[in-house]
Amino acid sequence: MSALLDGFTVVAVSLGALFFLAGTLGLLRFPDTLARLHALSAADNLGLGLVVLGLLPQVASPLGWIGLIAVWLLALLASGTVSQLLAGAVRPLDGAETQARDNPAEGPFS
Amino acid sequence: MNGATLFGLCGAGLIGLGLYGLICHPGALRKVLAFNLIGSGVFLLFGAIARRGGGVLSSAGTGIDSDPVPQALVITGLVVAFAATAIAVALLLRLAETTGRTTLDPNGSDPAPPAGRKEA
Amino acid sequence: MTEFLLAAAAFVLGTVALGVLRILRGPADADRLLAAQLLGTGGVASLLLLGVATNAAGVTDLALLLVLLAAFASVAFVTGAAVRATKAAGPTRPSAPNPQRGGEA
Amino acid sequence: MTISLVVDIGLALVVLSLALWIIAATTVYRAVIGFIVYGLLLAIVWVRLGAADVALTEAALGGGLTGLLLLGAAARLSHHECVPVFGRPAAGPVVGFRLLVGILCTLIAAGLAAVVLLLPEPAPSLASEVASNLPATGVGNPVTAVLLAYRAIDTLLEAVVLVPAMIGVWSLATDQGWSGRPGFLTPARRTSALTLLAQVLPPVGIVFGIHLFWIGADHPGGKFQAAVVLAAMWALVLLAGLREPPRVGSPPLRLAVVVGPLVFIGIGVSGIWLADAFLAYPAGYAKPMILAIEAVLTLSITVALVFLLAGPPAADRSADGRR
Repeated sequence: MSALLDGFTVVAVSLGALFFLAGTLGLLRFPDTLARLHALSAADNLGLGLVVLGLLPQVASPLGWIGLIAVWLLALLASGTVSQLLAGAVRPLDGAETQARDNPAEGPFS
Repeated sequence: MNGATLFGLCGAGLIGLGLYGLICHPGALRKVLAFNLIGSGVFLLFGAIARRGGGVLSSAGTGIDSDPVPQALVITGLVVAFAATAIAVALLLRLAETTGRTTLDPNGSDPAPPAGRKEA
Repeated sequence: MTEFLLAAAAFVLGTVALGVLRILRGPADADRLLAAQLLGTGGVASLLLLGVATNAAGVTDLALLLVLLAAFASVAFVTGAAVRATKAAGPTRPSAPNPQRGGEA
Repeated sequence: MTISLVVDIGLALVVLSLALWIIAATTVYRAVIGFIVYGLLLAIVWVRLGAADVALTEAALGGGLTGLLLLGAAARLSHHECVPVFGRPAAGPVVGFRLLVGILCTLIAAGLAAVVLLLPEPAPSLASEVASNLPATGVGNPVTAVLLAYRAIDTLLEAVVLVPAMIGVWSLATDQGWSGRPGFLTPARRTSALTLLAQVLPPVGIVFGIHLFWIGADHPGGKFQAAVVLAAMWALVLLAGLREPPRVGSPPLRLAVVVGPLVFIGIGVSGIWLADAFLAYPAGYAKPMILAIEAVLTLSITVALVFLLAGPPAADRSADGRR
């Protein structure tokens, strides 16, 4: 059983590491910012996800599992937001600069 | 060569680099950055010393990896460094707002004076 | 197992460290920020690997802290881009009609 | 063991090259982006040095709050920008002077490196004293014990230093600006992604901050790390434009800033009678008193950090657009 779990760890962590490699290659080789953004998202979501998945069998306590999974979920949230924000910040450079005014309307909380 | 020595050397290098930037950079915000580099270099020296001090003990089985006294000093130092950085940034922005300069050299020309300043 | 996890950590760290080249090369500041973001995620991954491999204390909390703050650089970047855009938009420095400005010594 | 040494060497090299980039980058904006990554890697270095408490603080401050502060400042200064340091002699000191400085800095670095290499061999350490007195404090994390029991006076000064720093930042306000709100954390244009992040992340962050505070007694963590997380969440809400920056005149917030140091000093002074010295805890009450101090300090540090990040009060730039 333990050998099986170890094998699972090896496979998942290796796959995750491959995604980091792919992400870095994409970041270095892709031609423009938006394409690089795509490469980054893949590394962020899949690379870290697979590493976390692979580490789960190596951690004994349920609290450790919760922590690891929370790391991945938060990384997903951050990665998604960052992609949106950066894509939005990159696009105005192509033309539509006009909406880059700060227009803080009242928030839904207030 | 172990990790503590290695990072101690790294800290020494950081102090040298930061000192160079602090002295040679005309831009005040760059000086703030360089100052932070020096700070982290000093902290790393503390870290290396703490690690060595803990290394003696971890064999004795106290469960402490690293001497906690330097660690506590570093944490305090990080807070103070942040407070100093915040003040420096606020001062600098006020300087730029009032005089249009971002350097500390009183007769040095700002490389790109904002338009319309000269006539004012 | 420990050896494998350490090797994986070294591999991931080495890979994303290559991304530093993108920080150096740019060309746009957004590209540099992308590289920073990748280094952040890769750093978290290798941190988790190192932590599980060496049983270091507090590593999961540190990883949580890092991913919690991961988006902040980009948020600050976008905010800064908006500030820069508004500053660049006006003819002079349009930031404020500040009467004290006139009193430049 | 060799492979972990490889990791360490790689880390040290990346940290040093990033430091070089921070000094050599052509614009301050690029240097700041380098600094954010640098802070993150330094946190991993601290883990490798066995100092998880420092790692948490460094990650929260170095990459987090300092990065936020500096990126904002760089954006505000970008229209008068700036100045390469290597190569172009037009800006800054002349080449010969730089060469001299470079040589001197190399000498200083080499001297420090020699000190590191020649450190005395049974390394001096207070770790055994800390460990043997740990049961008396009731807390399990030796770093917390040092911060709040053995060297509490340092921590008191650390908590107090944020208050004058905050006052120093406020005192940079213009006369017109004094009645306004702090202006550094201005929102970007509102995007749904940023709004979502600022609504989803703070609840998680607050829970995590409380977690860090609570486990700080026995594990890596503590009041300061918790306060940084809470302050970062507040700053995120401000940056997303969901809330206005707090007014510097607000009495509850001013009270919140000073209550931590006041309680700390109060407990410290009471130690003169209850125990036998300033900042001494009566036997058996060390842990509850440390927890009480940490709780109020967390509140005070959080508010003070947000005020430090938010900058001096300024006249409302877009008063018409804002209200």
